[in-house]
Amino acid sequence: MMNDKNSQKIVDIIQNYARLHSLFVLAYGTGCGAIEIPPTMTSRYDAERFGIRGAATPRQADVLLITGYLTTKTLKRVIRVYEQMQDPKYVIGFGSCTINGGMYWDSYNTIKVLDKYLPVDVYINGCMPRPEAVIAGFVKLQSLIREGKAEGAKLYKDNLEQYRENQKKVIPNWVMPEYNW
Amino acid sequence: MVGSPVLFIAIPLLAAFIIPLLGMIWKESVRILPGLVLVYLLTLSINLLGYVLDNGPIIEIIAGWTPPWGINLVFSAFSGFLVTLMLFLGLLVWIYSYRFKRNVDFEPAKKYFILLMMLITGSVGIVLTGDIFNQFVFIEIVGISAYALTAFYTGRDSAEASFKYLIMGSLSAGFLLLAIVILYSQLGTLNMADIARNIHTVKPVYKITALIFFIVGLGIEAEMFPLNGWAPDVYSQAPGPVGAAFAGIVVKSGVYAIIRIVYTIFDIEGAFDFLVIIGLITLLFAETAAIKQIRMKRMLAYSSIGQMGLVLVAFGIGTEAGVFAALFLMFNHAIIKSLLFYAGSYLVFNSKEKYINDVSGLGKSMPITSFLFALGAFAIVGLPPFAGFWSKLYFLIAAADSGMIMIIALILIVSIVEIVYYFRVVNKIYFSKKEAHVVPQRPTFNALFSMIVLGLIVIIIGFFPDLITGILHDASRDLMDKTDYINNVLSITH
Amino acid sequence: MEEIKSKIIERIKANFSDAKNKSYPGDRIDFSVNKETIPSILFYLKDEMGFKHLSHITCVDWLEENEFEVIFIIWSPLEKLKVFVRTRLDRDNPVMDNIDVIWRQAHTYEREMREMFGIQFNGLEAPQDFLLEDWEGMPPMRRDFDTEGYAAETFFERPGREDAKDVREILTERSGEIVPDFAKKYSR
Amino acid sequence: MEMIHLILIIFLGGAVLTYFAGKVNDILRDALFILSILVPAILFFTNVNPESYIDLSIAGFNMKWGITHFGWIFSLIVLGLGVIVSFYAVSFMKGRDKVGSFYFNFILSIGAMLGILLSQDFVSFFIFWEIMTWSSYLMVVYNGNQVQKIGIKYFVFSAVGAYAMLMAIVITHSITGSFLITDLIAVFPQLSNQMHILIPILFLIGFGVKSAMMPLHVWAPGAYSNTPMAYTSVFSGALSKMGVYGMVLIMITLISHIPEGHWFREVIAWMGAFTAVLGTLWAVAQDDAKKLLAYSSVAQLGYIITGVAIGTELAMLSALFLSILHALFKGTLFMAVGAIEKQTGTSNFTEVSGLIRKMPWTFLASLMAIIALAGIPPLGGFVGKWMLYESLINSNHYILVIMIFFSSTAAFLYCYKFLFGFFLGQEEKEWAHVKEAPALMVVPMIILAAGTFILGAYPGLILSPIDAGMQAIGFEATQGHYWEMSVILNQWGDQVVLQPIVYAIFAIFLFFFLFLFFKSRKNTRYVTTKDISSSGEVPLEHENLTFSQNFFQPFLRAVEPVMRRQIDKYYNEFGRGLEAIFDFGRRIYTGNGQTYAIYVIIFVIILLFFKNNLFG
Amino acid sequence: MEPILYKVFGAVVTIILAFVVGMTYMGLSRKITARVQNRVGPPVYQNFLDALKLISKKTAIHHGIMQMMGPAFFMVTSIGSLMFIPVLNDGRFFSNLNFEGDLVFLLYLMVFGPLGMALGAGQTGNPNSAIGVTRGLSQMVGFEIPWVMALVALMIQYDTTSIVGLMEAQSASGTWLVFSSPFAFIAAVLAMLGMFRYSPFDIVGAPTELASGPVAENGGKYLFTMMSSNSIFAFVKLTLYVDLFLGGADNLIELLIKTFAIYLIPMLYGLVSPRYRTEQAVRYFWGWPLFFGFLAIMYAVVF
Repeated sequence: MMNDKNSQKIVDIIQNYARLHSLFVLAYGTGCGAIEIPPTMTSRYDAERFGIRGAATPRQADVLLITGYLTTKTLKRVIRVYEQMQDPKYVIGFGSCTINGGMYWDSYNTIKVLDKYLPVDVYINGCMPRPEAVIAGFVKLQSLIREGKAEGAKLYKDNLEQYRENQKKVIPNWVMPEYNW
Repeated sequence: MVGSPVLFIAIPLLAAFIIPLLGMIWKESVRILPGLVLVYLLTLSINLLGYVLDNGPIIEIIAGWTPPWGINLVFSAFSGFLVTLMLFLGLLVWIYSYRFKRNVDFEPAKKYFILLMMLITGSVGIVLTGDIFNQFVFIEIVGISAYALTAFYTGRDSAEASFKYLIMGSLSAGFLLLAIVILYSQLGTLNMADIARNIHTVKPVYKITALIFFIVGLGIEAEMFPLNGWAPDVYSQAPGPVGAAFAGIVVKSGVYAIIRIVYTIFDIEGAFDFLVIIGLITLLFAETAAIKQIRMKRMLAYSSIGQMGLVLVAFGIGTEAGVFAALFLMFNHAIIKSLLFYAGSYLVFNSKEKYINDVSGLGKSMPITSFLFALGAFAIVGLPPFAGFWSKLYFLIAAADSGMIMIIALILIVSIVEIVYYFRVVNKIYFSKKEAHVVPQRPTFNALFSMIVLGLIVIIIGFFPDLITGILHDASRDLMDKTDYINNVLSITH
Repeated sequence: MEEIKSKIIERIKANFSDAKNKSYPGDRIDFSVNKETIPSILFYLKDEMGFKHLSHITCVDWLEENEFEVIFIIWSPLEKLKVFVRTRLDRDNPVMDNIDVIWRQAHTYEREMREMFGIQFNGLEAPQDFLLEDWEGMPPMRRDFDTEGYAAETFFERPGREDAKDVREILTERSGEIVPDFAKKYSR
Repeated sequence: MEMIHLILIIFLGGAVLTYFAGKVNDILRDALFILSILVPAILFFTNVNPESYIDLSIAGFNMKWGITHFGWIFSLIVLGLGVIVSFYAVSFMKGRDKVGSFYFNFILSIGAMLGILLSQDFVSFFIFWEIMTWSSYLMVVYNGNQVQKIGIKYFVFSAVGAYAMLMAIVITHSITGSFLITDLIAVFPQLSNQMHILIPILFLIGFGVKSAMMPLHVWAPGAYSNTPMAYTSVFSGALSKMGVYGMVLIMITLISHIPEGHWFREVIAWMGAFTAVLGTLWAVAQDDAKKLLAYSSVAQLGYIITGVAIGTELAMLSALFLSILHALFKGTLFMAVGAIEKQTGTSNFTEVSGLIRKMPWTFLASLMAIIALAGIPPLGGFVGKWMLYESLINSNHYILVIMIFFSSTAAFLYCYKFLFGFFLGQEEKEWAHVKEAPALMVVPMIILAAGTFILGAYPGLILSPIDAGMQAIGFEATQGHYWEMSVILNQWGDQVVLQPIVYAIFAIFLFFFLFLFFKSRKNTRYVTTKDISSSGEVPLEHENLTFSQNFFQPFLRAVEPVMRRQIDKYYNEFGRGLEAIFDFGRRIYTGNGQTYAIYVIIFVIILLFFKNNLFG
Repeated sequence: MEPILYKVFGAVVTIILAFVVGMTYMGLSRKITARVQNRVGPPVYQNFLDALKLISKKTAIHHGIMQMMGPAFFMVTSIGSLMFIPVLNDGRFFSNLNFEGDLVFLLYLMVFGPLGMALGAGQTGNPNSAIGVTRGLSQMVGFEIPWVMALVALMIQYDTTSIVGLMEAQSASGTWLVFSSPFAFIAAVLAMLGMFRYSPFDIVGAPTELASGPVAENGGKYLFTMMSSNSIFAFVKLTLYVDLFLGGADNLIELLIKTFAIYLIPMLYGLVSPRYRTEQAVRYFWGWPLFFGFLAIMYAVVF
């Protein structure tokens, strides 16, 4: 029965439904964007009604929310956290800094294009994006999951070597466990 | 009957005088002769003891005067047992000191063995004699030889210790003489049996005063509490075997003298309670002092005093079981304390100050001596299955039967103190780091032999106490039976 | 306050012959000393004058004079005064004494300066990198460090921003500020 | 020759022979060592019948040797544990010095313990008791230099206990004129009130020391933790049970004969409960596994003492069951610590961690032992504890229930600490070389641990001999026919059917374990413990992230007022006081001749002055 | 004697019921919390979605065998203790293992799970897990005491250690235990605050301090197992309270009402409380709850 394509599809639909309505978010507060997360979760914006919930560790999390600029130093940690997350997993880039470097575009230690290093599913524009924008980003992610298009993790797995090359370019001292799942 | 009790006094005394003469002819004879004498006397005493146990006491009259006028020697089960014990210990002392370090040379050896023979003469005499003045004389003989032996290692400290002993001894002699004078003035006799028969006629004031002077006079030899100040100094300054000889022989004779006087001569009930009290005080002070000692031999000396206190308490119980326990305690004390003195003096042999700390870690380099010391320590604190346990058990039973529950408690508490200081030493021997400056001294063969003999006795008596209890029972019955003693002595004719 | 200030200046001058004072209004006293004098003058200020608090240590890169200027800002809570102690180091060989025995917190500033300017503090023990990780090459806060070039070389750039002008140029144009030649050399 | 003599002679001779065989050949020595415990054990269980006695007389004392049904239970502990541990010990002692003396004392103490059980009279009882004491003392000081104080402490406390017992024995003898234990029990009800109190208290001190009862326990932690672990298994598992044996045999049989013994029991029960509580709290505070287990032993013995003191059938049953179980699991745990110490060189939680993959069998054994210790249902510990609670509630000791429950809940803390400290947490490179202990060490552990499991599933196996033993000392039969069915009858009519419970739990557990294991096995891989979510940071090889310092600090802060009061302190104060007295004693002997002469004169004057009081 | 299959079926239904009820209550608690905070909050069925998601998540790694055994231990404990609790008063269908429920047994069984989970947490090597475990165990020592005191008081009062016995006593006398032994109820309820680990006693998980503590390394199936065990366990505890103090339930509706009423207590208390420190939590339980426990025992002994 499981090999049947249609039933697999049904399973996928159910799974995706559960996934998109239950997003455990690991908010990696790298920059000033971290301050926008608490209002998103509290009474006024109430992200919990979408099933969004904070996760304390990458092992439990579904969504990695990168809130703001990434220095090379934090990038290493973020990669580490991402690789510790279990499939299925999604990345949301948050703010201009993750998109093109923002105001740190010419800094000596801030990466400018996040999706060269990690597979970003959704970018949320703005400097800073307000909670409304954050929720919009999540809704976008949900719709991507529903459609089965949030394949960032697969992308990363398939193009691991290329990602690694990019990562190692900015992180000279690479002492991390192998990623092979 | 194979010999006369007189020989026990005559032969060693004679030997003491012959030793220098023979020494002029053949130097080695100085060493050998005492051994031969002691072996002979020991066999003799064992034979006599066997005879006595079967046939009743032997009363020997000296110079043909019958009691109560003449001097008589009494070789009963009690005194015979003590004589045998003393001679056995004397023999071991001889074996041990046959090649003892300082008496290897001729002159010291000569002096040493002369004095040792005199010491044995005196001690045996105290036990055997039936005449109080004669006893006084023997006490003086013991005293003189003991002073000299104490100062055997010529040196400032030895001399001081000897001098202390001398002062105390002289004082005691004075009191003893006073006591004898009081009794003689009241009864006109010096024979023990005779005094014992007539003592009830003496007025209590004289009687008690005499008793007090006796106790003070004899208490010094018996290491009774305030009179035992000499003991630690003497034990620590005298050579090792001499210490053992004091603990095993001299003190035994002192205790014997007191017991004979309290049990046989006087008829004062309070004396028994007094023995219990003074024994307890002795025990308490000795053991509390022992735990604070830092020198090996002083510790052993205080322990020895404490043991004698225990013996006095046991005698003070006044029942046959008490006497039995006391004799067992004396026996064990003689054996075990000798063992401890022998082993202990080898352990601190090369240490200058003889500190207990200096025995640290000697368990490896002197295994046999250390083992024997540990054995002695185990035995003397009364751990089964060693000899000390049985005597302690008998003693406690005797005390409990007399209702002395508080005293039992006190003695057991003191025993714990004893455990602490003995086990401290044993721990140091086996489980401490070796002190760098201490050179272990291999015991000579003869010393080792005597120690092993003692150790074997400790173990064998521990497993088979029945070997000794028979004799002890006879001896204690003999002491308790006062009228029998009087009758035996006074009924003797040519 | 002025009296106290002058008193302090006098005392310092009396004790440290190389101390040069520059007067500022307000609660600020300013000394310039040789780098060898730094530990002793700081000790003196802390123990004798009551300047208990180290507010900051900072560094200025005088590229033109080929010198670094290290500035210690210390504060007296009693007198409500702050003292700037400046010293100049040779830019080619920037070495000076470590002062974290005087104030423990100097450690942090010194580590930062070591990484950002390459100033070596004698005897400064630090287990690992402080702010930068595995940085090799010229310390990034030196003025002759080509930040933009480095960034362009190291990091990816989002397409569509290639033609963007240097923000600094726009600003200088807008305010009419005259950019010195040496500055132009290091900007695009 | 009687079989009992033969057994004891084999023990004694075996001890001496083993010691001297060590001078000749190591293998011969090891073989002799095992044989001299194994052979008597086999002889004992095959040839010695309970309740058959032989009389003998030594030194005028009549002695009676033989084993009662009650003693037989404890002989099971002593010999069973002794044999199993002896195999372990051979492996444990390999390559150490003073092996000969270790073996000597080991055999001797096992023999002495059996001797205690065989003695039906006080003299031989006391002799064997003391042999046991000093042979175990020699074990305590085995490690030498740094443990002398601990050794002295142990021996002094033992001596206090032994002498208290000796005093009771001689008082008994003075009253009954006999040393037979049965005679004392028979005569006891007719004694005076004074004796009713005095004799039990003295015996209580004697046995309380060995079983580490509350104010007398201070020797235990040091002694247990400094003995070679191969012996500590026996020390804590079997030797301390001798105190329990004596307590049951003499105390309870005595007290149950007098009506006013009730308060006495209460006191012991409370002391037992306090022992349990404080022992547990102290165990929680320890950082060293040996110390932890030592305090835990103290606490566990507290339960047993409480059960013994309550003295109803169920309480006694539970106490004896717990005794056997304690021998099993504490034996296992001490052996496990020994194995770990041998393999890693330390027994400190703060130094070693993550051994689970290195020493899986040791972990398995410790896990089972810990579960049994904590009293969690599938294993044997629960049965004992359950019976204890039932008996306590039944006999209206409500506060005691709370205390025991508190102690056993707090025991989870140190149970977890033990497992976590050694086996879980980060796997360090430092311990990467560690291998599983040799089979000779592991197998005994596993056997004992399996014992706890079997007793959990079939408690009837051991409960029926215990029942027989209890009947032998005058208890009523506890519904004998239920034991064979492994059913425990609650006094109030409710039943706990244990066997199905065990099966059910096991089935469910197995199911879920397999579920998680096989379901995720094909695409699950093992990652090292360095690969943890630590805020993205990658711990380097030298960075140890194991949490082991101040492990239960918040809890200890909460119970701090209790912990502040150490009994050791009071003993130390007492000791200091004694020292002052001793000093006074020493000062009397001034070493000055004149002073001594004055003493003589003063003595004479005093005697003359008080002559009428003294001699009148 | 019913056929065995009937019993097994009953047991399975009980487990499913417990799972569903527990999950729903947790969802409700989230909803209520949200409403109290003037939020819309997640849907009531949110926890089922979470569970479904967790089970569909990959579990690609493990840190060793104990990590797998830990959740299994917990699950076994939850189901095991559920088996021993009479769910309804005339428990023909829910009789489960035909066991009348011994309280002491249950008490010990219920601590097995946390210990197992603690072992699983220890194996992961995450220091946060170990810290969380030590906190949890400490807190357990705290609240077990008033809890046991309450139970002992009940046992004294009704002379039985059986849950069924206590339920029968209630139906016989017609009054619930909450009225006949109020102090025991107070002590038990105060202990329950700690048992449910809502704030102020959520020191174990403490997401912001300890990164969710013992479960820090557990995602996917492990987390699912723990979550579902937790919800079953919550049901067990609630049913136990209802059985003991509220006279049990005659039908499912009554059971749900009563359990939810009990459930509201720790939840609402938690809503208005910040978090305690560990020693504060432990000491809290040794304050008033202990006092009420003593009072309960005295009450039971006197009456």
